[in-house]
Amino acid sequence: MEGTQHPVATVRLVFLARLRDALGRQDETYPLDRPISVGALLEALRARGGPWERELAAGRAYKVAVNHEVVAAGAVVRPGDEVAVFPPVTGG
Amino acid sequence: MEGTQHPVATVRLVFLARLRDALGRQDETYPLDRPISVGALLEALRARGGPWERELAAGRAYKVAVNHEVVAAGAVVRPGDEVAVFPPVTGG
Amino acid sequence: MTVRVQTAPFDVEAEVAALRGGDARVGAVVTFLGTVRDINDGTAVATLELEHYPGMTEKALEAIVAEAQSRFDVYGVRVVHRVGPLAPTEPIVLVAVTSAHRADAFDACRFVMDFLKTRAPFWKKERTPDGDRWVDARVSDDDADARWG
Amino acid sequence: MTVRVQTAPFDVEAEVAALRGGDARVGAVVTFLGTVRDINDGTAVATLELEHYPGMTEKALEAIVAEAQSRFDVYGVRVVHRVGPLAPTEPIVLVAVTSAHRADAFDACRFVMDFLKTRAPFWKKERTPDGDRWVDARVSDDDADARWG
Repeated sequence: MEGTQHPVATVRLVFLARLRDALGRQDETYPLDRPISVGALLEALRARGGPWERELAAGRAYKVAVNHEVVAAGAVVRPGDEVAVFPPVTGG
Repeated sequence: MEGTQHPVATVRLVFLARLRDALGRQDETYPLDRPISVGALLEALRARGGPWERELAAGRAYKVAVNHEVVAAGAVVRPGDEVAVFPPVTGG
Repeated sequence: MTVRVQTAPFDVEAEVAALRGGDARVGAVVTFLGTVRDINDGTAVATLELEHYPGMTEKALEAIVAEAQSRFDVYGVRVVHRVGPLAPTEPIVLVAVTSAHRADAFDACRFVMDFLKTRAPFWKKERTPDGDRWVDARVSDDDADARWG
Repeated sequence: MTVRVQTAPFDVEAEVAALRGGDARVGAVVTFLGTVRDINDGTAVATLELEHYPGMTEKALEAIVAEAQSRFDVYGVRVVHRVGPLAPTEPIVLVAVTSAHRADAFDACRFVMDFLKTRAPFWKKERTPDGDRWVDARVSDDDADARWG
């Protein structure tokens, strides 16, 4: 039903644990009016420089979930989605 | 120390679980004034006939413990020992 | 006392608390609780009667615990086994193990149960609608024991 | 509710009783309790801080439980995981499993813990004498996960 009455032109980004500390924010509303790949979104975030470039570099160990499902770089992010970026899990 | 002051000329026989029911007794004091093998003791018990011959027949599944240790037919029983005969365990 | 045989019920929480003993090296506690089923091999069971061989049974359980402690990296092992009449859903046996990490705690708890089932002198009699019957040893328990080599 | 994430302590006895629910088909109850150690990788730990990702964490735990229920012959599986600050010796996670027989109960409980450690979105931060530090993922946990193929 999303988008039929009130078109959404953003995604919600969520940063967890060590990455939240390193990037200095817990979440943000990010403008997005068309589907893009996770890889393209990460590239856009890295372009912010500083900790973004460092923490989200290709060789770093982190994961991305779209709408609570862990995905690979080729997955698609659509307006209205929730995208989370987090380090490897260390629970239990 | 056993036997130095009061020489023992018996062993205690213990029958457990299904074998106790089948043999009609829980324990008995059995005369024994010299070491014999477990096999020889079982042979003497089988010679009682009836349930003894049937339940302690060579092909039946039962075990013998001497002083709380499970042993084979070649083990030695000495005066003063406790000899238990019981079916395979079914605990827990 | 790491090993006990008793007719009285046991308190799992109290046993586990005593075993943990506030030890902050412990990261993993695995417990096995065996309970009376109302069906065994397709037969309805009203009451189970558990018998042991006083003296030998305690020694056998202590030997099983000592073997587990030598094979696995664990801090504490506790075994409490009930005897006497037991109704369906009643606890029969508790095995609790503490360790720094979960792999040793799981291995040791399972090892103790597998050996307990095949080595410890306990015998079960079932009271069924068709009368009493002694439970036969299970082949699958011998298989479980053989896993440990 | 078979899966819960909460800051409050949990009552192991009450959780297990609810899971057993007086079901006389149950013959085996295996529980894993994870507790805070005061030493991790050689460093003294004063307090652990556990974080989760609300929504995704619960879904991940439910998926792990569903997978365990499809792989093993179990009646019930319950997972309670705490978040927030936790002191040494405090319980972090409880996994409880009921089954007719012990093999499935042990397998399912261990499976859930191995997958929980590697798949469930939880992160630990340790407060040590040298300051706070996020805990790194353990290679041994990935190995344990790989065991299940």
